[in-house]
Amino acid sequence: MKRIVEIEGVKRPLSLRRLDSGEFSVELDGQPYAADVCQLDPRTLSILLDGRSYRVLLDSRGDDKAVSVEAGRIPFRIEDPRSLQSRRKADAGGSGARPVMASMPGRIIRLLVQQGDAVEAHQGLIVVEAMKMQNELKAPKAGTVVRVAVEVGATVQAGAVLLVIE
Amino acid sequence: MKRIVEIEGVKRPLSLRRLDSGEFSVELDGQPYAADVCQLDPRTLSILLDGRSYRVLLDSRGDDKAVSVEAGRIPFRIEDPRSLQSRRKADAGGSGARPVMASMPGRIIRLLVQQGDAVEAHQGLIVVEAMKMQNELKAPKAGTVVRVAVEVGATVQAGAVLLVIE
Amino acid sequence: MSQKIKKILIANRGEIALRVIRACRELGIASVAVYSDADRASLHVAHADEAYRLGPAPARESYLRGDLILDVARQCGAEAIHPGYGFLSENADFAAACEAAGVRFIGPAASAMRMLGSKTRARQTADAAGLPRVPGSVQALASVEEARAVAKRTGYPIMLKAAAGGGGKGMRAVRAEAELAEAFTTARSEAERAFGNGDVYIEKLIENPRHIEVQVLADHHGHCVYLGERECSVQRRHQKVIEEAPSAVVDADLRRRMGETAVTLAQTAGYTNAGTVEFLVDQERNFYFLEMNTRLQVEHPVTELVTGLDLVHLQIRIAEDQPLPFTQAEVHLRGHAIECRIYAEDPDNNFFPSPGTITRLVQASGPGIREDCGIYEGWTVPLDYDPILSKLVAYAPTREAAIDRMLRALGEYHVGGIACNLGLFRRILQDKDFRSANIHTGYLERLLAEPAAAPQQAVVAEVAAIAAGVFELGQQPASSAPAAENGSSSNWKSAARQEMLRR
Amino acid sequence: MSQKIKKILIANRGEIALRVIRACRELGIASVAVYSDADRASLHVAHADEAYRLGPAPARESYLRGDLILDVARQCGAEAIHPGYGFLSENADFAAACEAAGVRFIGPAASAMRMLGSKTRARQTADAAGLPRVPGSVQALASVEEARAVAKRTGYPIMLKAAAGGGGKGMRAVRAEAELAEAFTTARSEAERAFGNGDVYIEKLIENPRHIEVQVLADHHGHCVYLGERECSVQRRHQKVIEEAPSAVVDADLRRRMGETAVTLAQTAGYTNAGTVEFLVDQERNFYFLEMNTRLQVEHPVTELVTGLDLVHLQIRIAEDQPLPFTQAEVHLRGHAIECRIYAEDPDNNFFPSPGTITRLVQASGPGIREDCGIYEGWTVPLDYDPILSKLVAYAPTREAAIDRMLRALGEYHVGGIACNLGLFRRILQDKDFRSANIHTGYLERLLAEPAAAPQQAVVAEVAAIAAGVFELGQQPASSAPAAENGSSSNWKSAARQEMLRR
Repeated sequence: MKRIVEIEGVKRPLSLRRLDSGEFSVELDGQPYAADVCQLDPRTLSILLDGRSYRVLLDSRGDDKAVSVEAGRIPFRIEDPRSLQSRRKADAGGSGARPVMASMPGRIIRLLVQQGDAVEAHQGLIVVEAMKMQNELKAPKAGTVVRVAVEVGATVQAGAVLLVIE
Repeated sequence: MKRIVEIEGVKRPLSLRRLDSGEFSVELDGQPYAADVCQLDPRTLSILLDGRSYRVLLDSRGDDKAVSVEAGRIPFRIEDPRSLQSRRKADAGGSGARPVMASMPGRIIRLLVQQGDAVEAHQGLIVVEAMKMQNELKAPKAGTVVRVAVEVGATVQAGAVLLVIE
Repeated sequence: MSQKIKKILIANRGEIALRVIRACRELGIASVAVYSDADRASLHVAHADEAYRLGPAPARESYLRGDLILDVARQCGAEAIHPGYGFLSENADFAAACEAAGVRFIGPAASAMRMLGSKTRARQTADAAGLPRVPGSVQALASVEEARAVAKRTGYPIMLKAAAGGGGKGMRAVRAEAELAEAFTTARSEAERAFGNGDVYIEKLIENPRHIEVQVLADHHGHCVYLGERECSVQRRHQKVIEEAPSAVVDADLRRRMGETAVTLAQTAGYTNAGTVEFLVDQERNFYFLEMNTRLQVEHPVTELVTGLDLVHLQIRIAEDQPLPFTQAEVHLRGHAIECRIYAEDPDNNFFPSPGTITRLVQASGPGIREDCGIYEGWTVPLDYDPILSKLVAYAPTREAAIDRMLRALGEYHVGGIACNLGLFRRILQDKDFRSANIHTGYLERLLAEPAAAPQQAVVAEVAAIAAGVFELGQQPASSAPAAENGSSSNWKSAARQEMLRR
Repeated sequence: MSQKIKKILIANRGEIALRVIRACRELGIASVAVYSDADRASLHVAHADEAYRLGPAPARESYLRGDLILDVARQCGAEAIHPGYGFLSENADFAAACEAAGVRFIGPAASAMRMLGSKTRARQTADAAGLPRVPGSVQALASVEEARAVAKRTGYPIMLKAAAGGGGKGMRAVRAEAELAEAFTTARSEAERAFGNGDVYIEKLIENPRHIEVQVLADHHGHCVYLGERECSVQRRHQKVIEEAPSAVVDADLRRRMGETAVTLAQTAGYTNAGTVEFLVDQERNFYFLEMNTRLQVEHPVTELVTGLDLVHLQIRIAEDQPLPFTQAEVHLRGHAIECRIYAEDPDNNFFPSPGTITRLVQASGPGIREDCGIYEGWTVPLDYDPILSKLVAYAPTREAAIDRMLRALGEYHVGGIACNLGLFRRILQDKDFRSANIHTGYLERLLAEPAAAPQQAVVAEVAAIAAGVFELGQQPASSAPAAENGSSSNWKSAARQEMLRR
């Protein structure tokens, strides 16, 4: 298997092959790695590398992929270098319209802006409550509120678009 | 779903229907049961019956099906009343040839009988060792050893046929 | 005369409900859970001997419905109700309703709760008992003018606090007279909204105080003991984050003086069962009465570990009218205990709550580790209640060893699927000021204002990259997988998939 | 002069290896695991800081290869080796090889181990120290004739025991002279097979004795303390099943006398580090020296819970030449602790071992529960080693409360996929004789000879039947499932299947 693994903004070519012995042959950044990989269960690996032992847990949340190693959560993205699609997808992030999404499920408590309002970066837009805690979502950039997609009192899921700034 | 559930040698007709509310309609032995069944995970149920709370774990070992409830392991068998096959299978237990199977994985340490030997019920047949402990398997009934399927030193898995008595 | 309780209804949910259910089982007492629609799949329902539905998810329609709860108790024959913490635990009207219905409320009598439940009334009781308390008013302030007069007498800076308060609501620090009027108005309206009672009073603001509290236990035969102190100075927005026992700054003499003060207050109010007297301790180790919590507290396990006692067992024995089975002289503290409150909240995202499904739960164990947990793998954390998931507690002979043990346990622990605050504890427990016990109630906010330095080793990124690839390989659906590079690879993949099915 | 250890190799596997790894992490010491081919996926490998392969599964090709282990220690720079229990832990030659290689062996010096390791030599040492010991011979018996003479002098009934023995191998009770010759021959050959040493000696058979042992701890500065006793009378075929501390029959005076006796023996032998002096106690509470275990024991957690100490931390500190951080007068016992050894063995099938894959693991936690566990869900118990899976330990203020707490925890615990002995513990802990501490080393065999009465409630069978149906519904492959009886049923089934994939 050949893939591009993106970790902390760095894209690294990875080649993995399972040998007949059950071990893996690993190449990262074009370099061979003498990594001894053992799958403890479908979401836990024991990796020995130069004698050091690492317990690695798959730690994805929905589409947000990550592993947990040495008590740190490390998000990653994987691309198939043969697939053009994945590259296009990766480029799509920078456009002008910017949705503000709920980071967690909750209830809409207050709207601080209306459609058409001009907003500064970091200006408060909307207050969401969950588990008795209120969170004010702030504008990711300066612009105009082109759409408000929710009403006060509504329950929203994580990832729901609340409003759009352009 | 209609099934025959066999527990502790008693065959009991069970009818289960999931209602639109998410609850189950349960009939056991032709009687309706006001059981409130909630699946905590694919192998754990919380069942409320007349206010009493039961935590039930699926506790199968391979083909040996069981549930665990109130700290007791309760083996069960399920038949589909519409399936003739299951009835035939259920009847197959009492025939003349009786295999002696390894109850656990282990190594064959000693054979106490040979093919053709006449044996008494409960006579020792074979010694299996695992984890430094030796276990002598005994004849389930009187008869003749018609086949010895293993050799001393062999490693066997649970359920492997070791010899057959007829 | 003592009378055995045979069945207890637990009017709560989550880890504390399970804590009480376990105590019941250990004492041979039948346990009755109640639950809202959001909690049918919760652990306390599955572990109790009996369980009954209360109502819809919102607490005011379920866990706060004292009338429904008493109905359930009557119908199932529970002779006593344990309220846990939160919900109805400090509701004197509910305690009184239990008394009227002939059901024992496992806590103080309604009368004692009324004397100590309101902060202003508690301050009056403290004055009557001659306790040192934080200077300020002992009655609700009728007007801004009165507030101004009291503040001047007390001396700035001062705190405005809600009489019915808790959790930092209706609380305002005021550093100069110019700020007072506005702070008074906002504190009143916040208190009105949060507690249905806008009464506020004034306390002198103690600079960089420690929050240290004393556990007391009183039976119905006039005996009252203190079980040492807990230090809860690590707070965020007036919510405790880490608690420990004993406090690093309390010596035997101060412990005795604070303990005897707490016992005096309890006895003045005719208090029975378990309770906690909270103090502020200033930098000169003067202590001031703050308020009393008339219930079992979240952080009671640290006291259990250093005293070797079981507070819930003792609460139940007291409710049975049994005398305390030991005297003050027989209470000995040993070692050090630390508790981390594991919450479904994201320290990297402004501590916003993170309800959702727990897809993975790897727990810590081994020497000196206790966990009081209310969750399981596959459970969905509901939106509707406090985000506490579990309490991880470490015990060791010394404070340093307890800190290092907790760090060890946190390294084993993992919650997947939702964000939680495990990383925050690691940061605090590795912080030099925390380790040297140089803490006060403003400590954590100050720490959080500093950048969290986490230089990652290059090799960890390499391990992560390799692991990412292996997980990816194992999770590809067979149809979209590229042709296997060699013969065994596809076998391995299907074996991995079978393994996932089997689990 | 004390010298900090920075890296420790743990020459063991399973729960005890993890126990030591945890202690290292808590002390800031790097831990090095070693493993056989059967243990690559074991917990101790994944949790250590470093891990190195030793060899194939059989212990004699891996965990007993002292030469390979010392090679690993040298290559990775480990300054010390912790042997755990079993394997090389009581091998004086290995301890000597470590000394020669300049690697600290975390245990006594080879010389002390030699004085106490052989049972006959230990009996000679005990005589030299003036200890009460079980009457009989202090040297190997050269012939049946000598055995006959010693037995006559000692008086029947007697025990024949292997000098190099352990675990009940090479042991025979002889009630009359007529049985002696045959027993002598079989004991000798069994000892020869098991230990490569056929030496046997004679001990008077004490009727219905209790097995009570004293934990000692000695530093390199001449200090030696005892940490109270453990009662291990619940045994099956001379293997401990349940251990507790303190013993119900040991009072302060007997504890002091047994403790001082144990310390005398340790000091006579120049013993250092942790060790256990085993005694038999007869019905008149006379105690007799039995043997000394020159290592950490499986059951050390019960002592840790009642003393509040950490024995592995202390072992490491002693190996660093640090003096003991407390005196005998500072050792205080509090409360009661009970340990259950969870084994992969089937009490319903003659205790036959049950290796295999653990498909399910639900663990107990909450107040007073400690678990030292070496397994995880999905792990396959190898055929090649002792079947210990985990040690579950309960602590409470009293023996009765500890028993009831353990029963509560056992009710929460579940191991799926293989048989284990959880049910046996439930039976013992509910037994009237055990609960009244009316136990001796023959107690468990007697209990097991009685029929296990387990009358099951009818309602439990009904619940089981319903659950069986619901599980069946959730597990049917879509292709063979009969048509859904209504619209929502099939949706529900596919949701359940997705859930299983997701886990």
